[in-house]
Amino acid sequence: HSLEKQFEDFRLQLEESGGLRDRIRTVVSEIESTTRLMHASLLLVHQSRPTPELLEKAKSYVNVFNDHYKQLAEVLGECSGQYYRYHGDWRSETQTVVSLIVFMHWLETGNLLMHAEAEEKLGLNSSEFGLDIEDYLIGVCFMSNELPRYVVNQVTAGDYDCPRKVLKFLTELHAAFRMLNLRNDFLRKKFDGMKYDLRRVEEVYYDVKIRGLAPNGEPVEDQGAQGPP
Amino acid sequence: HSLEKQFEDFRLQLEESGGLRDRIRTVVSEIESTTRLMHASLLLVHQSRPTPELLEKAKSYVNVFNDHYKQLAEVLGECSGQYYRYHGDWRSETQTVVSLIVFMHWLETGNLLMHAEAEEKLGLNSSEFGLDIEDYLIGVCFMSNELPRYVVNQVTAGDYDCPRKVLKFLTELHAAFRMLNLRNDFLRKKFDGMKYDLRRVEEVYYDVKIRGLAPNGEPVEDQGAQGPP
Amino acid sequence: HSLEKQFEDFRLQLEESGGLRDRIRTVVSEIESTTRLMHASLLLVHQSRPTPELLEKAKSYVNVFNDHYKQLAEVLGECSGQYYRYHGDWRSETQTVVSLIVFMHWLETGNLLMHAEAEEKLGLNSSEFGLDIEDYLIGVCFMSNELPRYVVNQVTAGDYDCPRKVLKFLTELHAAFRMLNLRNDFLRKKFDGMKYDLRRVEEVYYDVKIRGLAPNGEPVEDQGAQGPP
Amino acid sequence: HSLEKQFEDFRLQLEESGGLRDRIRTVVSEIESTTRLMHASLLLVHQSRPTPELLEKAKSYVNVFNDHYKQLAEVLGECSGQYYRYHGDWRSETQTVVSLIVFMHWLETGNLLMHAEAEEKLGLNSSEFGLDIEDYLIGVCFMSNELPRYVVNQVTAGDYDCPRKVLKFLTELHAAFRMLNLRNDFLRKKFDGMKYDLRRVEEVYYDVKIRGLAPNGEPVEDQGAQGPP
Amino acid sequence: HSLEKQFEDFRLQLEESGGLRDRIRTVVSEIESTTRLMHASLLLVHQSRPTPELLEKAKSYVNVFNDHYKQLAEVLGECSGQYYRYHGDWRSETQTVVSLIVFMHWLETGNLLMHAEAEEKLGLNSSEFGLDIEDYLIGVCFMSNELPRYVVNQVTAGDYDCPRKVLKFLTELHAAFRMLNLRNDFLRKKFDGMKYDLRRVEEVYYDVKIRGLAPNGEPVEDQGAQGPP
Amino acid sequence: HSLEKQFEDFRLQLEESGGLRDRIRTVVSEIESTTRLMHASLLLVHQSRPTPELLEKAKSYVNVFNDHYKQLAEVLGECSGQYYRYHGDWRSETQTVVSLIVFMHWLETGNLLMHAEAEEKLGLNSSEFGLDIEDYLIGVCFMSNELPRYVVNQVTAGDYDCPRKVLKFLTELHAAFRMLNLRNDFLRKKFDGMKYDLRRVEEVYYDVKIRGLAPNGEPVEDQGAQGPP
Amino acid sequence: SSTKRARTMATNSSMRDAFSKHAEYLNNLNDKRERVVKASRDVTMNSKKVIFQVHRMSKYNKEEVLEKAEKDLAAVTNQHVSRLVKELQGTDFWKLRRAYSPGIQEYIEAATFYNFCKTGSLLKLDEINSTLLPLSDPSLEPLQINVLDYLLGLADLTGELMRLAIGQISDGELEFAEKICRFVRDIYRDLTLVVPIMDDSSDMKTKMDTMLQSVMKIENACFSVHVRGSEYIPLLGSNDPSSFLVGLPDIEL
Amino acid sequence: SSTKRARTMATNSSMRDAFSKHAEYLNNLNDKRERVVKASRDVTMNSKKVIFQVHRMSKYNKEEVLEKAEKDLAAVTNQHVSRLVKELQGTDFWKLRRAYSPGIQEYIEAATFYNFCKTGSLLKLDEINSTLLPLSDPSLEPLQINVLDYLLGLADLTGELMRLAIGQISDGELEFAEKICRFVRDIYRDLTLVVPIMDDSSDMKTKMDTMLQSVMKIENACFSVHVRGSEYIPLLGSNDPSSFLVGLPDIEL
Ligand SMILES: [Mn+2]
Ligand SMILES: [Mn+2]
Repeated sequence: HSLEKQFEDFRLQLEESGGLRDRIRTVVSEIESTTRLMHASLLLVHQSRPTPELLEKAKSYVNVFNDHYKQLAEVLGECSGQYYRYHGDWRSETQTVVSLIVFMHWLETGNLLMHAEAEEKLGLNSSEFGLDIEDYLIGVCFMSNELPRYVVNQVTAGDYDCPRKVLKFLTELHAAFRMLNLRNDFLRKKFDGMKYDLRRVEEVYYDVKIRGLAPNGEPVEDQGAQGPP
Repeated sequence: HSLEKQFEDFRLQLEESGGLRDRIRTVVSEIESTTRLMHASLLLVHQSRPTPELLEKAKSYVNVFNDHYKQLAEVLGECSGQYYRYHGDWRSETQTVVSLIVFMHWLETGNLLMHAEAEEKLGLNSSEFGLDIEDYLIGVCFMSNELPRYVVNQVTAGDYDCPRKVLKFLTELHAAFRMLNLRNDFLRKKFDGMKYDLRRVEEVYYDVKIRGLAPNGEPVEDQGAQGPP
Repeated sequence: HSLEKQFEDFRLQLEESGGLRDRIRTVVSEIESTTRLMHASLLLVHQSRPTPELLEKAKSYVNVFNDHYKQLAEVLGECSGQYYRYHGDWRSETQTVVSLIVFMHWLETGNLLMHAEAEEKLGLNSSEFGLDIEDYLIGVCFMSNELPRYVVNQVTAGDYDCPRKVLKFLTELHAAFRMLNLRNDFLRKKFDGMKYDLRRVEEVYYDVKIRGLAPNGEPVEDQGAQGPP
Repeated sequence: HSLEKQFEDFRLQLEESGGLRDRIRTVVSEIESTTRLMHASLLLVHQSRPTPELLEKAKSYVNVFNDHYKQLAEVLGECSGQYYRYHGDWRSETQTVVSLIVFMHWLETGNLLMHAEAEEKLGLNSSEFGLDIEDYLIGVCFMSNELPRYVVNQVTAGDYDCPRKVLKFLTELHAAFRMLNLRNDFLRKKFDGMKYDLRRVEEVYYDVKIRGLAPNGEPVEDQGAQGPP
Repeated sequence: HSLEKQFEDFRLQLEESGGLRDRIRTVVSEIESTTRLMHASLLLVHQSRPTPELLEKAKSYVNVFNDHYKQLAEVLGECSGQYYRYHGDWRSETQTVVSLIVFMHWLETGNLLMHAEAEEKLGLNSSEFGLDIEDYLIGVCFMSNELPRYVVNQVTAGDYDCPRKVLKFLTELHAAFRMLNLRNDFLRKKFDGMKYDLRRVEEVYYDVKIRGLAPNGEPVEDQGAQGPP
Repeated sequence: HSLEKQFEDFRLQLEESGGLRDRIRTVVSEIESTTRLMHASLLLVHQSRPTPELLEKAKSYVNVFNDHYKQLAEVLGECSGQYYRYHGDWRSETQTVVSLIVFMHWLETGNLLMHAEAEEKLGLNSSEFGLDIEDYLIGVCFMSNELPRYVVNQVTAGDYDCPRKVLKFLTELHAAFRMLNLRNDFLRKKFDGMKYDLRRVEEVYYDVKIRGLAPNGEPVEDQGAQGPP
Repeated sequence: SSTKRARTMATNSSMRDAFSKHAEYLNNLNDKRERVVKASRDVTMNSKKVIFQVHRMSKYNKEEVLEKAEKDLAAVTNQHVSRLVKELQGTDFWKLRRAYSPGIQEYIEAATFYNFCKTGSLLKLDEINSTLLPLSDPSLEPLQINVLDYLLGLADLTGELMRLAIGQISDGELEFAEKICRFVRDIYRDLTLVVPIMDDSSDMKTKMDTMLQSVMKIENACFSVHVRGSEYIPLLGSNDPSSFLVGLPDIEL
Repeated sequence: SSTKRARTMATNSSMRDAFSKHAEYLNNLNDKRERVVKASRDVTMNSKKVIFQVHRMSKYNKEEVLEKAEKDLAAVTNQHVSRLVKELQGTDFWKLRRAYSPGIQEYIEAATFYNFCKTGSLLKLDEINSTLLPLSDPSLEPLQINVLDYLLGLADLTGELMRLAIGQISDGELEFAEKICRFVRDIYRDLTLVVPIMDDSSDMKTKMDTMLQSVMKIENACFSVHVRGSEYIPLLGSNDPSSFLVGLPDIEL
């Protein structure tokens, strides 16, 4: 019967896509577990451990991510054009990965890790299996959420210049995000949350400043010119 | 600044994808409104026998769908490989479309409209912009939900052979679905519901049969052979 | 540190129990898939296929269940006294298994498959890894839910003595269940549903009887004596 | 009839297990009411410094718990190997008990009450009727939820060294928990909540520190070495 | 503290009321269990056991109810004016009791047991501890739900005059209920259900009549009088 | 059919109103987008840009709002008396607009922009298309939420007289709001939030005062007058 | 600085003046809302009574029952709906719609239910609105029930018609039941085209589901009567099962 | 069979008689419930106004504000609570509790809120109930508010006290805020022992969560003032940060 034949076809296709999904899930659960380890080692930054050591350790995980994403790309390579069909299966974990490597990069350089740099770091190839822009942006928002805590703990540990630096970074980042015309979705909600991070950092900077604890570094903002220095 | 440049790029890309989404939405809302008209005209089937006029009217909407999907395909054609990125924006409406044309086809021929036939009817091209299999299957489930009501009203209108025919069709369809190993998702839930349709039609057939009202047609099932005749 | 040591212990124990759970899940998913196959073959009874053939096929799956439960027992054997810790992981599937073998047994013999018989059939050993009584009872309720549909379809196919036999069986079963003082739980809810099955079968028996279709077999109830004949 | 006999057996077994459950429930409701009294007396800690009297009072309840759990163990002793069958009937109350005795112990010693110590304190015997590890861990999480409020009120009462001590304790506890690979369940959710407690205590410590109110005690973290001092 | 004294008072009052509730619950659970026994013996009416015997047995339970309600009245007597505070604890069980004695009375006399008669039968005293009218009415609806099943089984057993008698009774009852203005509550829902009972009985009456099985008894209703023909 | 005619009428009416709504939505989305621009330019106040420049820029947007509201009034003019039918479509955006122009006005004059003044500024005409009073009040609350952040950043930038001015304004505003009797609605919630703004500003004022940083300006409040000192 | 202080005091007092006006506005609005809610509750309760009265109809008492229902309905209009009309006259009745909508919906349900039983057709919105005109002060813009509330009331009507149909079938009034079936089916179908474009259709969508259930309940009842009646046509040689069925009880009892 | 028929008719009519009594009973009950609901809504609305009035209190106007609140509260009692008393007198007020409980709870909230601001202590249930006695007909059993509604009202009171405390701190009334803190903490602690044994504690349990949030909001506010005040003790040589803090604005502004 043609009915039976058609459903036999369906069965095969559904099983194939189910199998694919299982393989994705396996990789994703490994990503998740690497994420946990990297997160744990980066968390020590709140306990004022010396940053270079921390970064050393954290960097070692980046290579592991590289391997994971290579595997993911291979799995997806089998069904070209279906990146977004399975996107939901790895996006949340990838956002966390982005937040970690962006935080790490910021600790190292004081700059935002760019989208292309993030792809490179994770071994992703934009033309085949790239990093979705919204996932990148959400990851950046997650990273911003960590900054108030970081600032508070740094000041407690006696680093009074930290608030100024973070405030500068966050102000620029927030201004850049404001240029985007976001839809009413998860990213928008995350970005809306960023203003609370900004506010909290401003408060800490205020606390340091009014008590005369802030060193005489360069100010947060250059006179006149808009945007970060 | 490179930060600004990057976010400027993002803005452009997000706007582009937002524009695409708007255009999709416009088409989808037209599909939805055609759906409503076709549904209302098919609802008349419960008021009397399926007349050629009724089908005539219903068919006229199929051409309209053709146009809509052509537009959708054009929009999507601009961003190849992103079918599934925007899939969520039209899938629910497309499932309804499928249920309507499958019902219409069944009224006309007594057979299930195959996946390939459905694509053809809607002017879809499998290789470029096809009909997702799960959407097709969900549409078929929706159509099955209409059958118990149809059978009841046909018998009231005096067509005592209808339950046998519908039962035969639904039994085969249900058996075919059982071959699929469904995940625990929406389709699975819809399919689980199909057994209530089957049960209800069996009851109606029973009501007619026990009162000796069923004409002596061929039985629901051929002796011995499995599967539909 | 003793804190660290303690949590290291916890980690090991949680991992061990997690691993156990994974192994259980693997077996259970195989049980579930055998269940689906056996169900599909038993469902043909509603399409009036010759019973002996059906039973032959269905029986072949019982051996498969045997293997599955042997594996489960082995896994659980490693952590004695924790049957009920992981009970939730297989109970729902086991209830379905019970409903299937009880139905099969009833089709074969007209009698209820007893708890001890069910354990034997599945290769379970009461003292080590037995069949929980409530799971057995819930499975029996599930089986009862299939009977109205079975009766309706049998009558449609011309077997007018079937309602009497099913009614007799179900009346006895229902009376037996009434002896239990059930808590307000899932089993109770399932048992409450059984009265609708009974009612429906009574209705079908009525339909057959009032039309003089019922053969003159033994009546549902012996005069005087309570309980099933 | 064997049917009747079997259901008679079932009736007896269900009644036995029902009776057991009733007895468990009676004990558990006494545990719950002792819990309430102990909680109310520990709440006084927010009103003033933890005085020996307060602890004295709280300790008196521990003996009451001892009696309760002895009773529970006796009831359960009658049906060996079924600890987890009835576990759901006392686990939530036991988690609260754990949180209280862990809090009390911390007030007294500044240390985490270990799992074995908790069992001992409650008169539980690991080999027969022990304290489930997850219940212990959940209880510890509950206790952590109390700490931010405690710290705030202690500072208001003039104890400026309290935040440092609590932060040290909570940091170690959080790090220890991170070693566990938790499933996506209630415990995981509770643990996820602990980071907010940590954050809040960090903020309070910050408030005290930036104003120069914190006494010059040992810092939260030893230089270099990871883990609690 | 006066605050503490007031709460101490409250605690005593609430504990007293809790104790009362426990005592009510004990009685109610006995009512419930008598209900189950009486129900079981009345259920035999569906298996065509001779009515006088059945009624004999059933009546014996009425005295038991008498005792139960005397106890309930005594308990409530201690807190005059608080009947409705605890009403929810016995109302559902009392509705079932009403349905049983109304059914029994109808089997005996063919008439509806009136509210005052029901109170008398249960030994209730309207001025002190009466039968809430809505509970009575809901009980009557429950009883009506049993009638279709009764009629079907009686006809199956060969009593062809039964449908006429039930139809007459139910028609009158339905007409009486239509005099009430109900809110959108449980009673309304139950009353809506009575329509379906009436229709089902009418159908059975029709089945019997059309086949010339009904004996020539008095007609259901005088011409012209309100209610169905 | 007259039935069909009536529904045809309804369809036309509803489509007309749907069309109206689309036009409203178009205007509202322009308002929203102007809002975003104006907000972005006013936000620079937190980065201590010179106020006159900022206000210049901000004022230019007020004219744009004027145009938008003129369009809105025109659309609504077509269906007199239905202002509140479509109110939900623009109210949230209008509240934001109010908060911005109230903030701008305060920056300019140090006074609260009154309801009538706000209407005038936006080119609204109370008798035809006015500004709903609750929207105005909510907008004012939103504006109050910005003040703590403003004060903190101004002090950080060295303007030590700012807290006094803001505290004075906010104290008066809060006193005025306390004259209202509110329902438990959104406005009430926003007003509750204003208390926290007031407290935060008071804290900053205290910080500045206690350090002798505040210039000798006029005091916040005359002695004796209502409101906080 | 004395001028400065004067200005401050002025600002302060002008703010207080403005807010005392706002306070008065909010108080009046809330008081009116409260009165409207109460009137709406009365409309609801008494409309429900009218509906129960109509349900008392049988083939023997149809006229007297409907006569009483008509009087009761008129009383609802004059005593309670009129209060709504008075409160909402000349002001914007969209603003307080949430406060009175439940009452108006129930009123629509009662009026259309009565009217269908009396005339067999749908009472139109215009007709209802014209009965409200005399209640208004002629100098002000009159309260007119809006399409949305009318449609929401209509959706509930089908539930009552379902109950009526089930009862009518037991009563042997098969033709009337079939008429109800056709009527409800038409309403359902017409609504499918209108509901998606309603202002806020979420309420209405759940009502549509309930309505489809009601339609199917009536269809199943009609099916059951039909099948039962058809069984004996061959035996009795009649060709119109329904007339046969309806006639039966009258003749034989 | 004519006797039989007579009996049938008799049964029929006795059933109708009984049901017409039931119908009357249900109608009366519903009418009374409706009146009680309306009175309860009025009590709610006007009690809320009393609460807002009390919130207008500052250290400069305390007496006049509280005087007005007292008058308003008395008006609620005499004009609206009295209606409840009249409706429910002599009948079982447990039966209609759901109809009036929201109003009574809000009334408790208003009365205890006013009383705390006036006297600094908790207005007891007995005291409230004794004020209701004069409203009753002395020959009938008087309406007495029950413990459950009192406790439910008390739970809401803590929310208002939290708002008051935040405001008082801005107002410099630190001591009063601390008094509120202790009071609310005591109520919370006492309730933890009572709530689990309440008749139906599900509502109350969510209220307890909210209450704990309120307690912590007050504690955090007190913490913040304290820490801020402590910062400069070393500089200024005072040992009582709170007196120092409270005094500050009065002196310097
Ligand atoms: Mn209705
Ligand atoms: Mn309140």
